[in-house]
Amino acid sequence: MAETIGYDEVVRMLSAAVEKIRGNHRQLSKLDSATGDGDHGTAMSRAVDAVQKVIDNDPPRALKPLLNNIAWGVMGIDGGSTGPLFGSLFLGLSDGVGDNETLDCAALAAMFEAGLAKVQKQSKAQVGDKTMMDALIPAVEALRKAAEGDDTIDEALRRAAEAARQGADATAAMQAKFGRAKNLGQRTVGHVDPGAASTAYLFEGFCEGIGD
Amino acid sequence: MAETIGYDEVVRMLSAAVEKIRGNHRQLSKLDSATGDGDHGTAMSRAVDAVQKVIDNDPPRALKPLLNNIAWGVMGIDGGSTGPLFGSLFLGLSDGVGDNETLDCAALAAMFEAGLAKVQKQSKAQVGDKTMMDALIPAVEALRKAAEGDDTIDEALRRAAEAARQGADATAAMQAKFGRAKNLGQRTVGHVDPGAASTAYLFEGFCEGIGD
Amino acid sequence: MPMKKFINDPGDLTSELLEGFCIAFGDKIALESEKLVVRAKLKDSGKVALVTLGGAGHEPALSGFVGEGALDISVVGDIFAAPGPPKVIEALRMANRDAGVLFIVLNHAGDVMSANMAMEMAEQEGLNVKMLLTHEDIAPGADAPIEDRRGLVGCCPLYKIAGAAAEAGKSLDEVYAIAQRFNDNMATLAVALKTATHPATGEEIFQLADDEMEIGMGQHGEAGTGRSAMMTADETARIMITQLAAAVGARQGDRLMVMINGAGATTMMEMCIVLRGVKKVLDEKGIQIACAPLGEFLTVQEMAGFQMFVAKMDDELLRLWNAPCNTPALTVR
Amino acid sequence: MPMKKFINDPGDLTSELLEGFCIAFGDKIALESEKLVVRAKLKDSGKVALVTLGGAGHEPALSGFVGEGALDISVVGDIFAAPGPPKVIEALRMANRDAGVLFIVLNHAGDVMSANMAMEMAEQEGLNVKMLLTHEDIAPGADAPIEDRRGLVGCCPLYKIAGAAAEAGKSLDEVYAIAQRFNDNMATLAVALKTATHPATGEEIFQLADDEMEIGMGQHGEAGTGRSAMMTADETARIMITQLAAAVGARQGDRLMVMINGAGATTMMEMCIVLRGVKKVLDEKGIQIACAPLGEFLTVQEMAGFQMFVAKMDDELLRLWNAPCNTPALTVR
Ligand SMILES: Nc1ncnc2c1ncn2[C@@H]1O[C@H](COP(=O)(O)OP(=O)(O)O)[C@@H](O)[C@H]1O
Ligand SMILES: Nc1ncnc2c1ncn2[C@@H]1O[C@H](COP(=O)(O)OP(=O)(O)O)[C@@H](O)[C@H]1O
Ligand SMILES: [Mg+2]
Ligand SMILES: [Mg+2]
Ligand SMILES: [Mg+2]
Ligand SMILES: [Mg+2]
Repeated sequence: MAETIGYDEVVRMLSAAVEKIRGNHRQLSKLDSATGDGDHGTAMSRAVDAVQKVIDNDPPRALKPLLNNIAWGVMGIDGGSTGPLFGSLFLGLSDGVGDNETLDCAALAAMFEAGLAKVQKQSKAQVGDKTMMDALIPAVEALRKAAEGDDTIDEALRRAAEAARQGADATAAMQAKFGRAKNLGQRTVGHVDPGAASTAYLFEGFCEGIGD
Repeated sequence: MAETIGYDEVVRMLSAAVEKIRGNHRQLSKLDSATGDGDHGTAMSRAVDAVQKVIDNDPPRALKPLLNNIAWGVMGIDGGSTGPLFGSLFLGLSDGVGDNETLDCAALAAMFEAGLAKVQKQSKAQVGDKTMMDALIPAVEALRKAAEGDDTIDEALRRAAEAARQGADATAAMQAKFGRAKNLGQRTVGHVDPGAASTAYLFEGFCEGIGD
Repeated sequence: MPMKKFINDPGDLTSELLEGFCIAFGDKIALESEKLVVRAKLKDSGKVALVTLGGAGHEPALSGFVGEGALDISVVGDIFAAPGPPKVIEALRMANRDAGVLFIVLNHAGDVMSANMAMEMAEQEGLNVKMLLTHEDIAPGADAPIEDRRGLVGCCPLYKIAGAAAEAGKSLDEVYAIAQRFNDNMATLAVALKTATHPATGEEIFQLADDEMEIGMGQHGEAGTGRSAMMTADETARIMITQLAAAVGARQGDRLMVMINGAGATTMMEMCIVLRGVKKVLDEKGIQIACAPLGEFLTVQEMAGFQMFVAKMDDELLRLWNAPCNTPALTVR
Repeated sequence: MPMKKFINDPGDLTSELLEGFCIAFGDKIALESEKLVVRAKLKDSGKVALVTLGGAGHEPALSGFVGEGALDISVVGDIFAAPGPPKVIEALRMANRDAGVLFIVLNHAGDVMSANMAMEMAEQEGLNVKMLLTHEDIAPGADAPIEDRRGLVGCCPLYKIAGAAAEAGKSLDEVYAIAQRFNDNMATLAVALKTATHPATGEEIFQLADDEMEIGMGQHGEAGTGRSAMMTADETARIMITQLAAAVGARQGDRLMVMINGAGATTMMEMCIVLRGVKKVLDEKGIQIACAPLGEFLTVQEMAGFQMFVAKMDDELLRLWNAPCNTPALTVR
């Protein structure tokens, strides 16, 4: 349906992602208990609280500063790896959105590519390393493909969310190569990576926020 | 049978008491767990180890120094209340035996009376206060009565052991008025006092040591 | 099931722990005659000496307070068990001097009996010793008879304060008077959340249900005054500090030492959160926190809980508290 | 079932603990900008400043090492979670000076990412900061890539040694070189017996069977290299010190710092018994214990276990270790 989205739709996407994380933070901490230190749900809750706070309190009503404020809010959460990683994602989105106030599918994909690039400045993790990248990289690729295929934005986000979820689910079979989980080596096999799961929830939220 | 006993019989009495405590130290600690700090069995084990050590290593072969060495050994065990209380008992026995090397029933009773008196220098506890005194006082009284009744020593020690055990059993119905257990007040009711139980074991040991 | 403790033969607990203690703190303390922890550098013999006694298993207390500006000798018993009179009289003889010896005893049945027997001998031998009994537990009520009030963590700041007075060259009577003033104005209340395992027997030293706490617990698992459902840190702090402030008669404008002494498994995080709750209550009452030592001073193995201690302070007591000392458990620059 | 911890709202853990920390140690430290623990008396601005960052829940570390002769600023995150880059860059700006800032970071994913982002900004702003990464865990093998080796308790003595060098007026390059020499010659191995409860989530941070122990456990419950049946203190000590001595290449005649750092519920009694076991092994090898700090420096809530730390010492490092300092966690006279 929608060919372009603007400030209000982006806020709807973000708010839906906030809700998605809030509804699943216990499960995220549980996942982190299996492979890390059990706090990823708490960290993500704080991250999305920071997102919501920017949205609620005097938001700048322009995409770049909105995303930049969110990035600094998320970075400031004292959430271990979560702050820098997801903060970087939003910092990259803010870089990538440039001066656009309406986004078509290609602009949306470009924005997320910039987000991914910023995360990759912090982490060398690739698909297969059992991190959030296992969800983020395929999701961004799906957006790019959708843009090239001239999909609608709803459709693009749906494919991104599916790709993220598939990527997250696939981490169950992997052995962790990054983060705290790495120290568990072989014992991480059989557990979904919490950062990948939360990335999937974010994209599912983005998708649902637009779908309304 | 026996009208008098000498050094060898006293050593047999002591050794049998040592064995009796060794065989029951876990139960004594259990009792102390209910009303105190759970270490009375350990303390009594150390006390009787000290007794045995004096008996085994170059014993003085005279009653007064034997009992005095035992008293210092028992006092030296770092056993909380047990060292001073049971050490005092032996110190009193050593005072009470005087220069006797053979004891008739009256001398035996007098010796234990001196033992009791020394313990009473450390403690004002009376029968009914739920302490070792609930076993010790009746046991010493039984010895005195037996001496007055011209009983044999076996007979006297059997009565003393019975009196000690009855006194110990009776502590179950009492509320502690002395020692650590006092702080538990009402909650001590229903549990036998560990010090009274070990006193009963000692007298049962003395009795069996002679009975052989 | 093996005990979840790093130990060897349970019969060797005390001797092995003292050996390790000397390796760790050999610059401050040394071991004499198996069970006497003494200062590495002996105090000037013209100054009053301080001696104490007590069971092990409470580390760093009591021996952790031996050193410059605090104790001269700690007579160590066995786990949770007082040392017997022979070692105690040995320590009093060792410490004896013209300036005199202050002998500090915690009110626990075994400690007191050992101390009394040793004091009898000391008197017979003409040693110059004065004994002081701590009994600041208010669990049985602040005006319960002294025999019923246990000596808890209050001995630790008392060692420090009396030690500073001794170090300053005060006479035995003066040191005694200062220590007794502190002793008369202090109070402790303990709270327990989770039991501990006795390292010699392997048994739990008490039982507490999964949703219960107990205020008034003694430092060897002896039961306290009342069990209740778990409370928040703020609720716990309010109940305890209210009783403690009343026990020492603290009024608006008074200055308190407030010590939060961890029992073992309670984290410093929790102790800090409790102390914050205490301050809120004292602020309401206009009572000042003059100092607030916080940490593990006298533990009960890995029990979860803490002892809250208060003492009414005056200028002299505060000066002595802040004077330098150098012990394993406490160093003041 | 309520958590058996003295806390209030789990969301307020860090802010409340910092508040209490300042009440207890207000003579040594102060709180700035909510999450920065700074020295109560600021260091001479002509001297190198030391900054670190890390999660809370490990008290007394890391902030317990702020004070004279040690750290200038500790940036506190949340429980077991690194602070975000904004607070870190704020601290670096606050500490910045001509003499320079040594920024000490423990190798944990979150800490390092936060530190890297802050360092990027610091460079853009032209701040005079040098970053040093600790990574002394040998659980993955002493020659595993640095990324895999966690920063454990080694940061604590490193703060003290670098702090003494800074206090002595050495330049940033000199302080860095000394700290790096210590860093290059240190190793830690952790062992866990019992899990702890995460105070925010109420969940156990790992599971360990009733008869199991685990050597190599990380300080947030991340699993280690191997579970085994419970061992005695002596067996545990032998396995750990043998690996550690080999990791730092200690040879006959060498002098080691050996630190036994309690994780929370492990008693000082046990730590002393372990240290005694360590000394027996080192005596066999002719390696000397130059100093043996023992206590709770960096905890993991009420986990039972400890971290054993060694460092090869030389005269200068020992002099710096023994220099005066005055912090909540460590005071040297
Ligand atoms: N180097 C890394 N690269 C990419 N993702 C990482 C990296 N380190 C950690 N993560 C992600 O972070 C998640 C854990 O986040 P969280 O639990 O909040 O942080 P912490 O490990 O500091 O407790 C992991 O599941 C993983 O997806
Ligand atoms: N004041 C006292 N008078 C008489 N007996 C006492 C007194 N105090 C303690 N006891 C006895 O000591 C026993 C406890 O001994 P034990 O457990 O070895 O000492 P502690 O209480 O120091 O741990 C009690 O059961 C009681 O019989
Ligand atoms: Mg985590
Ligand atoms: Mg007992
Ligand atoms: Mg005892
Ligand atoms: Mg974390």
